[in-house]
Amino acid sequence: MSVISYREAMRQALREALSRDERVFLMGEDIGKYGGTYAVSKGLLEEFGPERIRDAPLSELGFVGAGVGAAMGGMRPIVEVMTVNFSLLALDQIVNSAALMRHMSGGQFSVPLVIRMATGAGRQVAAQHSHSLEGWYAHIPGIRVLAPATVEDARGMLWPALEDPDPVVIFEHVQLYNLEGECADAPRVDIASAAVRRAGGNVSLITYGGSLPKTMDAAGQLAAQGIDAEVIDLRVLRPLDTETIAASVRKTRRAVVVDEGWRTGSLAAEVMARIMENSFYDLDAPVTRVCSEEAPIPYAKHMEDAALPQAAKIVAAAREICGKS
Amino acid sequence: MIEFKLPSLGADMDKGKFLEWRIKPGDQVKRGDVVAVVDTSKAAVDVEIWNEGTVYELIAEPGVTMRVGTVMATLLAPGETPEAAEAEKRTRPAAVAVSVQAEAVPVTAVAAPVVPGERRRVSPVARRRAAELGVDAESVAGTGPHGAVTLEDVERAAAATKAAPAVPAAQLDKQAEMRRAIAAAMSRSKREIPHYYLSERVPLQNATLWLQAENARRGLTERVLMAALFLKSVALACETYPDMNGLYRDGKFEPGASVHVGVAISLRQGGLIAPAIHDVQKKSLTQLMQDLTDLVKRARAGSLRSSEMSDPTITVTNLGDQGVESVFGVIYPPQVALVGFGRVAELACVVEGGLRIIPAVTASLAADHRVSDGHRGALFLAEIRRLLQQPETL
Amino acid sequence: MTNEEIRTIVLATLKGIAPEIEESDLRPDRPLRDQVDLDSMDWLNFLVGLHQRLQVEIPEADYRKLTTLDTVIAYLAQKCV
Amino acid sequence: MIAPPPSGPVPFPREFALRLLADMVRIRRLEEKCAELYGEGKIRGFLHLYIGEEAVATGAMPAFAPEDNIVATYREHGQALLRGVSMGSIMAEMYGKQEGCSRGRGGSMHLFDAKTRFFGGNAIVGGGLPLAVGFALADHLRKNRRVTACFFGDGAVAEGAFHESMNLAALWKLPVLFCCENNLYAMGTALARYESQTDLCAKAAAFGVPTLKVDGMDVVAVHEATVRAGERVRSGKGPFFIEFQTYRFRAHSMFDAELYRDKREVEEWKTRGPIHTYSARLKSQGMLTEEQFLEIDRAANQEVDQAVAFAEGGTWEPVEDLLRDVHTPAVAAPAEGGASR
Repeated sequence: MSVISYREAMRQALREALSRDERVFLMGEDIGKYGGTYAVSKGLLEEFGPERIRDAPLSELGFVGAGVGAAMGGMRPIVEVMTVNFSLLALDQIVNSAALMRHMSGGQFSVPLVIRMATGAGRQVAAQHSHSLEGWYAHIPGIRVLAPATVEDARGMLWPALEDPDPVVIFEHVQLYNLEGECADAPRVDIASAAVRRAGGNVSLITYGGSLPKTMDAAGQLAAQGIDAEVIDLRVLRPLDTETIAASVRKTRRAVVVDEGWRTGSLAAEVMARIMENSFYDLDAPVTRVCSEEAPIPYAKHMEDAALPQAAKIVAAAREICGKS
Repeated sequence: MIEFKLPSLGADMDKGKFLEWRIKPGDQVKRGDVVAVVDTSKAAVDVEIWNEGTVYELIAEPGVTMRVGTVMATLLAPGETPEAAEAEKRTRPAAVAVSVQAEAVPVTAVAAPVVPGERRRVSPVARRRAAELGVDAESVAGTGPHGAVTLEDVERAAAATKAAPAVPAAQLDKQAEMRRAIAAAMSRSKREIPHYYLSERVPLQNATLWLQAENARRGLTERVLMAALFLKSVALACETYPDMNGLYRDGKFEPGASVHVGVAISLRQGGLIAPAIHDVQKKSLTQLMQDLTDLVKRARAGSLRSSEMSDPTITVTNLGDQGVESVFGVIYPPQVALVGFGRVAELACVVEGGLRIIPAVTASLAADHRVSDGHRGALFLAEIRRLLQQPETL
Repeated sequence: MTNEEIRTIVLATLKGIAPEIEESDLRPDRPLRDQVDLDSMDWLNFLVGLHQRLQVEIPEADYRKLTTLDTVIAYLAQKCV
Repeated sequence: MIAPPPSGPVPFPREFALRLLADMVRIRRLEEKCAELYGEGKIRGFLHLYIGEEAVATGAMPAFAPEDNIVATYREHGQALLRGVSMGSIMAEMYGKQEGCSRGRGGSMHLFDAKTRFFGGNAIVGGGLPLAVGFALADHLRKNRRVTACFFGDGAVAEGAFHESMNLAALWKLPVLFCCENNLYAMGTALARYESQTDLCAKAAAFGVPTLKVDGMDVVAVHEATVRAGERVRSGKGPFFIEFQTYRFRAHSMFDAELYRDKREVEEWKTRGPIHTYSARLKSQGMLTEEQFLEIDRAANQEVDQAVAFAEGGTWEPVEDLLRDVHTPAVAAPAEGGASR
């Protein structure tokens, strides 16, 4: 047990995977000599060599497709797409090759591929580098989508993702890399269920990834105002853990979904639909959500903050749903 | 003879406009030859033929739009003579349009039992409305899915405490319409059918004892009513006396191929209908009970199938339930008989020379004198009486 | 199961058979079949409804005990204790 | 403008030479039957026929070993058949029956077969190129002496995937044999109207990859070139690019009025048809008699009829299997789809 950063946790996970299985190799832009845009893979090139830590040209479609082919060819590739923003170039290979392959081939080929990508905003890198599109990937049957929001999940999720015979996409929010936290040396975590990060009885705050710290902060403020909020960390965006969501709403009868994606057609919308389908008779108030404003993320700090979900917005939504606005 | 049909030329094509022929009667064609030009949504396309043969008859007219699969021309197979082709054409059955009719699965709302102790299901809107009207939502009877309390339930409960509920207008004229239909049938029956009436007292000692023993062995949901025994006895008697079971139409009697018994069911808001249970003579008492229960439920819910309404071959009325001793009904045209059963009651009967108090029922027959006469009617009733003495054989 | 809960279920079951009746105009001490038009088929369906909702068995021999609303409720209360 | 058909001695043993002819006839009869069945509505959706290009698949496929990887496109019936996928399972696939080589789920454009390492048709133009690079990368890392053959049309050359894949393969010296079937048209657009540089070998050479231009209508030339290039790739010297110049005698797919090329050009290319020119050459060399050709044709038609019977007798996949194979059973996700309680 020791206190490490989210970044360090992911690096340990990569080193563990590369050491345990010689089929594993890492491929991506600037992951070798440069050590990774977010310094996650620093030191791995020196330790494992250029054959297994492969700096790729700026050809996302090319090397993600190569990752799919190598996985079908017997390897266990980890492909790092620098950020979700550049993954748009590789969507065809992720959807039409990786996700479809098994079903379309009548069950003949699995694609044991892990794709990691940074996501989210908050570093004033403006509209083209600040997307939060986890909801797109969570829409596609054939892939599993993970959003580690704690240091322990960052350390523990990679290995079971590699063991999964089907493609797994892991989203790492840029604001989490500097997060510090307690973490066991080799924690065993599952990649199927959501987690209750704070128990409560008055309202369920349901969120994932980079929005978890803001939501926990909001829950703290609400406690001081006499509202006992329960915080659910989805952890797995596909398939959604509907049982944990339903159990929480059955208890609290109110739900606020916090999602950094844009409101229309967002993952929050899917979570709300599942609550309506499974827990309609448990509801004492309409389910609400806190999402990004429907505009490209602006560069200026005050504008970016206004666009993104914030603790204050979460507190306000919770108070209103509890009839205390 | 070979039929050349308009082929499908693309994923989104179901029609095409025929432009011109590239062949004429008498031409020899082989696989892959272009025989016609068809206009599609994109452009005119050369159409190939995949058979060998001699062009016989060109049917399609240039400029006509037709569906994929339409016969455009006929060819003689290699070595086939025109005469053989003509002969075959006559014997070829008309293309039977095979339409697969999806069996409509009746969706019946299953009211799941309200598990005692589980929080009552009250829809949010009902909960809000209950608060406004000062009604305790938890105690309102729910008609929503899984017994949930709906807005309507709450408002009905609230209204019930004030004025008596008015019968919705729509229901009023439905009743009037049914009344008119019954009146028309009854008056036609009286006009056209020369009724004769007979009645017979039927001891039910054996039937009652057998029923009690049988029901003691069965759970509530499989319990058998006396009505089922009546239905089966009438059906079996019809097999022996087929002139009671059938339809009289266009001046002649058509005996029923099977015994479809119309069961007279009274509707709660007034009115009476007699839908059929089919092939009663072949069904067990258990099956008859299930059919009867289902028929009554659907009759009262107004969701009967048209086939059930239109084809009973004889009708049985069981007004005894309402405490009448004997029933002399009116035959439902075009049927030719109606059997009525009165109240099952303790009657004094002479049995083997001794006076005994036993359960019995009066069975009556109204029959069509154009088809049968009193003598046949009496034998028919006697057969019903005999059958009801051996309940175990029904 | 309190009497109140049984009473609600009995009335709901009865309403399922004869939707037009209102609980307020039912005299609990007078025979049900005099106040509500129930033929033998309706009566059987009423008992089957109670059987399904309360998981109780009602032998034919007990029919005599089930005449008024009060006797029906009393019979059921003692059956599903 | 079209070169005269090849003549002169056929440099192969007689049995192998006749097998090449038989394979071309098998493909031709299969594709003709597909056109017929499409007209009858038995085959639906999109259907791209190989008639005219038979020499490329027939000459190339025997050059690959069982352990090699094959990645193809949506015009892949010929490659699949000669790779060893049974004609019956191909036909059943086009009928959408579960006896098809992809359980009836893929249809004409998505033929897959794990046993023969046939990694599919692919309906995305250029979609297969990065996959092929990936297979070669895996073999490179596992030190397998294998070739990954990647078939694609001239149209794919305009896709980003082509440039990124050629660069990755050349940069990492990966064992990919890029087989470009240049049939002069990308769907309805002639090569010169969508490529600034129409010499595809010159384009490939820009990545430092050795190239070869081959007459795609001459099965002998195709085979010799593919064998030579395949050995070079298998030896680890990196990727190779062959441009097979060929021509399709029918529309791009089953619904294309061919307004983009005139009939005379098609007729001209038909004089270079791969089957009749090769059978004439075999006859002139005394390696084939007319009776033997008729026997080959009869056998091909019989194989097609049996395949159709197999497909007709096939069964529909039960609807309950809809969600099967979305994931691999070992780690089946909890029940997905719909409102899962």
